[in-house]
Amino acid sequence: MAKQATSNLLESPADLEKFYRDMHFIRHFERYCERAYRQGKAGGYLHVYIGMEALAVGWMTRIKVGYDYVITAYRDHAHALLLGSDPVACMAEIMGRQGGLSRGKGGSMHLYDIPRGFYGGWGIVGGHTPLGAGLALAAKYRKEKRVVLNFLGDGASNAGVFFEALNMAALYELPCIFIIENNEFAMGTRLEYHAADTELHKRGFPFGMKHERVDGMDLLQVRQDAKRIVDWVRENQKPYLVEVMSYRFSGHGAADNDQGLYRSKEEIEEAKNRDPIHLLEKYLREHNVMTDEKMEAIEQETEEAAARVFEAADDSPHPDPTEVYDHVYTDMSPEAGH
Amino acid sequence: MAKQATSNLLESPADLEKFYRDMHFIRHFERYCERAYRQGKAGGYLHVYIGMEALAVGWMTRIKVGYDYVITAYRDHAHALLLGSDPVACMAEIMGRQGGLSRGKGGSMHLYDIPRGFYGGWGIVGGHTPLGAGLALAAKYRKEKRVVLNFLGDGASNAGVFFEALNMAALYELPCIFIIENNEFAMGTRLEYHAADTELHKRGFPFGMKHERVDGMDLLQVRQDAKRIVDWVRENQKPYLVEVMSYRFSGHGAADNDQGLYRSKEEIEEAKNRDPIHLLEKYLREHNVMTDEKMEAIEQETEEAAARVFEAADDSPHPDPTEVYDHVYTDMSPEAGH
Amino acid sequence: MPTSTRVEITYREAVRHCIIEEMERDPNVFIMGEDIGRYKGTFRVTEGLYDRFGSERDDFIVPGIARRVMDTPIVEPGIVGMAVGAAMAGLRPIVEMMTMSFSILALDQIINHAAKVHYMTNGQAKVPLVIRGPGGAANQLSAQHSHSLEGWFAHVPGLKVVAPSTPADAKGMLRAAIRDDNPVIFTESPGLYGIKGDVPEDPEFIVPFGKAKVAREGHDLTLVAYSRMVHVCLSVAEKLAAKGVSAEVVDVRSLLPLDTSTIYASVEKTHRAVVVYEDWKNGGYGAEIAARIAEDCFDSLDSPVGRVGGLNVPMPYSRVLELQCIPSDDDVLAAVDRLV
Amino acid sequence: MPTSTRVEITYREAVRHCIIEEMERDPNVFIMGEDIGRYKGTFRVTEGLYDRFGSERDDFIVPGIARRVMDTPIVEPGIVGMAVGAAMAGLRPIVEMMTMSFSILALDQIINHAAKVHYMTNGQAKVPLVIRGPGGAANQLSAQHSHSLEGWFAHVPGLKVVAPSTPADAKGMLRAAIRDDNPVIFTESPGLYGIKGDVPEDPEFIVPFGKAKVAREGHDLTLVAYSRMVHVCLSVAEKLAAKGVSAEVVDVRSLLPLDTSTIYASVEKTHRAVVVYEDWKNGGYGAEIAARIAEDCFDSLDSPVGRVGGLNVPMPYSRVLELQCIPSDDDVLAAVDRLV
Ligand SMILES: Cc1ncc(C[n+]2csc(CCOP(=O)(O)OP(=O)(O)O)c2C)c(N)n1
Ligand SMILES: Cc1ncc(C[n+]2csc(CCOP(=O)(O)OP(=O)(O)O)c2C)c(N)n1
Ligand SMILES: [Mg+2]
Ligand SMILES: [Mg+2]
Repeated sequence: MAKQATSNLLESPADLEKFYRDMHFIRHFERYCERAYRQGKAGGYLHVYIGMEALAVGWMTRIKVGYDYVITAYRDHAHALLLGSDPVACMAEIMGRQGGLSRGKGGSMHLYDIPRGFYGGWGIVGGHTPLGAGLALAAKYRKEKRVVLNFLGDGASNAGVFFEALNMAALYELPCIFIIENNEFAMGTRLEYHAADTELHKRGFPFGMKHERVDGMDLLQVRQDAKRIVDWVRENQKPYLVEVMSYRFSGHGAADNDQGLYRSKEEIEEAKNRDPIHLLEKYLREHNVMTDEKMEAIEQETEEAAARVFEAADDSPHPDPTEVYDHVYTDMSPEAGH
Repeated sequence: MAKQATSNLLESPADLEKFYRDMHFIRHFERYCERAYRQGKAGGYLHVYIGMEALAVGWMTRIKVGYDYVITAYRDHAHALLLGSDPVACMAEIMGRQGGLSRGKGGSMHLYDIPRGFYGGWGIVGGHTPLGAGLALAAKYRKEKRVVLNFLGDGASNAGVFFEALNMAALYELPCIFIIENNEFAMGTRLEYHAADTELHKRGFPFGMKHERVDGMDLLQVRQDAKRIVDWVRENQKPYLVEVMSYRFSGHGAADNDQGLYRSKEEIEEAKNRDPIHLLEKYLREHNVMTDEKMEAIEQETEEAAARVFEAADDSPHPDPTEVYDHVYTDMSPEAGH
Repeated sequence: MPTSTRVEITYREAVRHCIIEEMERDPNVFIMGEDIGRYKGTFRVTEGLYDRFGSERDDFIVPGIARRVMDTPIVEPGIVGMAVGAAMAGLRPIVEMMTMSFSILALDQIINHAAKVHYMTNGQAKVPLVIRGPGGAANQLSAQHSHSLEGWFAHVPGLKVVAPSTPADAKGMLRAAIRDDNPVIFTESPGLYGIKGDVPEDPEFIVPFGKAKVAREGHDLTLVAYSRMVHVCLSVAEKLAAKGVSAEVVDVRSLLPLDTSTIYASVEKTHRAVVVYEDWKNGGYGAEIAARIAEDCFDSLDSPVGRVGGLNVPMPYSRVLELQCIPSDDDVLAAVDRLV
Repeated sequence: MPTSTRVEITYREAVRHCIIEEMERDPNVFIMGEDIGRYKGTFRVTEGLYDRFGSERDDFIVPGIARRVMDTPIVEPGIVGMAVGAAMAGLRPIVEMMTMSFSILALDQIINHAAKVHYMTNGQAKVPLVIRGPGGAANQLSAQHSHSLEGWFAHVPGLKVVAPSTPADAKGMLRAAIRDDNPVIFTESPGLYGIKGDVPEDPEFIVPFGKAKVAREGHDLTLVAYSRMVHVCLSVAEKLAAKGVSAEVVDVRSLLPLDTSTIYASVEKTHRAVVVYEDWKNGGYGAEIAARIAEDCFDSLDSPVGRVGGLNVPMPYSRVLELQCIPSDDDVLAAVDRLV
């Protein structure tokens, strides 16, 4: 039996277990995505979140789910799962099935769950960042107190439209948190080859926007920073630019088979010393929150849960060919036929 | 007769006279442009440089004409004139005549004089800024020591593509000076309504680029700053972002008849206390470089010169209708006819 | 159509009145764009809106920026992107493009974001967004400011695209656009703002999309056009009438959806057609219309479907050259001559 | 054409070899784009270039960025704008678009800057620029990554637009593109990279623009296509032959300039035509080609000019749905059936 958890815990044991479970589940889910891709059950571009779990878990657990708005790029599975989207619907979407969040029309890069405040899921690098500012504008327009989490990649942070969004968000004082998920790579390009100054949070400075670089690997640290910043933005109704330092353990996408072109095996191993799951395990262990057996059990349970999700999604039928015309418009069909 | 010029002059009397003459000539030239517009001899959009003369004179007199590259937006008359473009060809272009720099194809917004290193003359706000970086890239690619003056407006400094250009110029260490002509307005929008932080030079900061705000009204100060910065960029072959503070005495364009919508008469009068021509006159007077009579004579000579330019341009015939197909391509004609 | 009083107003007023009426009706409708507030819009379409909707302290999003008549920086991609986000979250933005030429900068936002999200979400999110402004050539605005882009937009599934030619259609179709739950490209023309016409005062007056209009009846040939070119065609029809040729003019009005039945009915009656558009001839949307007529009315056609478009050159500045480029009465008359 | 040894290589290799040969020939030719250097390009077209042109210290513009194989940030507008500036100053950039879909972001730079400056300067400045990359659908890339944009580009005066379908044409036309003093849009297709064909080894082998090619001779009807759809048409022609119908296939290759004579000569021989393109059917460039055939071959046509295009929907992710969208053999066969 576990010893008594130490009393100076930063989070309740129940919460800690939940986060631990979530991180494991995400990682297993992503591994099943990669499997789906290898098996030809998923196609196109597919990007997993392995190594970055603490980032999404830390931030997404600090907002009001279903009230606040979340938007991100194509590396979007974790965000949907953490907002409570049905994992089977997520996986089915990734497999392009009827049971998917968008009945197979979107795919891995385009998950959406609007009732949960999840606005996607976008494939054009940087393209969604003004949309996030627009979500914040809507909230401010209606005099609500929502907060928007507007995630983007380090590579996306060079895109012109991102700077346009920063300026407008600052000019109009929109409650939008721009979160640069700095995983050190834009596809095969290392940070220092795409950004003239690698401290990306500085991009908030010219707009008088609060900005800082924070950690994205140590969940408890992430949770603290996230709370502080989400609270500040909700309270002050002004934007914030956060650069969260992380690392991409997997290839850029499921098809990225030649990682040696841009990083060494040693570098990956080195980065894995800060594997967010291990860091949390260390904490759980040191603070007697959880035994190793329990941790192993959770790891296994989440693996099995992900496996069940995979199977259930795979049972979902492909869309009917006639569905191709549905939802091009809200109120009419496009002209049909070739 | 003038007293002996004081000995602590910043510039030679001959140079000072030249600058004074240039500033007057530009102002008269622009007034004739406005007249051309009123008389229906010029059409479309036409933007004059009145009030900003010291800026262009100061910077353009610090580069190697015909070797260095210059590019700007649509408020481009002064830049062409200062590079030595034939004023009649400039005016004729503005009137859309055969004698124009582009035989009437470009117009006021699109002056070009490539042999003199003048690469335009562009109408899309912010759109030309990466082109300026590209000019610098060409120079660096060929291992030359050119410098590029890449002028843009305060309004243009919000455009996404400008930030993309900044990042690339810094990343590749290009000898490009981005010069924000901050005349406090973007059309009818005051600086503080379009820029979240009105210190626009800060936009260089996130890219580790040297950046500063300098004056654009006191010619001698402008010349000093320009020399220092041009020399630095030529020497170090790295980019620089300069925000030059100026003020637009005229309307945004020749058709801007309702300036009361965005500024008061008093504000304009106040700004005119720093009229660059008057500031230079004050210096010339205080340092005994020139008598009032001489100044008046120059003012009159340049007026007459501008008048002659106007007449000569107006004598130039309109293009022949058949010219419409010329130069769409270097080597073929587009398909003709309606 | 309900009988209702009509007033004579300009195209510009028709657009403005409709915006005001819809903003008064629905608090989620707002307008954003460059210099549209304090400066009243470069073409003065939004004159009066800033005062009307920015009269109380509460009406401002931050000091100086009216919440419902939002002045923006000059950042078309950012503006449209922001509008798309706001629309997804339930607002109904109208974006004024200072000129539609600048929408080129925002094409990614329009095509990849606005037009696709309803589909990509399988109907979860909608984008009730209107992008409007003057499209086409004016008077010596040169190569970068004289684009006709409606043909490009009409190529994009997920968008609706309209280009009304009269004040009444402008008002009725703009209302339809604002109430539409899909992104709508609403093309005005700088040359039309000043024209006058009778417009129903009924604040519910709507001209639905997807219905072309016979602007003038005739039986010898059909001229098919939209936006300002309708007026060129009407003038040509007048000239042809003097020569004893009776031309029917079909005002397409709505490019996407396109009302081919009205066009075909006319061609099946007249057996001859010329499609007229201001855009560059090669690859303009007139090609689509002509190709359809040629295919679907094959058996009715007595001569090939003619086309008149703008010259295939960047717009030159010189007025002499510019006038070469824009289709004129004479160009249409020449095309008719080739036909009959 | 000069007799010269030919080798069998893939389309991908044809593109790569041509780039290498031209870079070796002319020191002003260089290539820039996202992940094209160290990462060799996402479609591996630029494999080997970084090492070849970045082997000496002097070959780098800054450490890690090869001067002639320039890796860039993900900023399509900035990349193209920079290339336009470099081209005006005398270099000859080749810009790789990771996929042509992303060129939507750079349209302002392409259309307002690259395509117009030669005209606006009245010939003072030229822009010898090639923008190339895979265009069209691949395999479940979804709505934002599956665009066919060549039709839009072919609408723009000042651009040249080509879309070769074979390795030989790819190599010969890319050489023509690189040596052209005008901006050229060079569309490849992800579906073509792997196909093989005989390609002349002659480093001066050029396929000039503006010449269509009869890819297969026939006399009953003409199929007109470009890029990957040529292969669909060839396969259809094979199937039709089995049914005793002899189809001629015209490979347009060059959309702007367009070689109408070769197309018309074929239609005047066969009296029937179907234009096939992968782009959205409505408003695609196939409409222009069809409209021209219908107008200019009016008297030779025995039936209306058919068209086969992609479905008018954003590209869905599901493979089942995606396959609905892309024109297939069956779709072309059905169009032929409607005709004969
Ligand atoms: C405008 C645009 N250009 C290129 C691409 C291709 N692309 C997809 S992801 C990617 C890298 C983006 O890196 P980053 O923003 O750091 O996000 P990460 O993948 O690391 O999460 C690239 C180049 C794209 N999708 N959109
Ligand atoms: C992309 C784009 N949007 C809008 C315009 C219309 N426009 C022309 S000039 C201008 C104001 C630009 O102001 P600024 O950059 O400060 O330059 P200034 O006129 O003060 O020299 C605007 C909005 C344009 N030309 N291009
Ligand atoms: Mg990254
Ligand atoms: Mg300004």
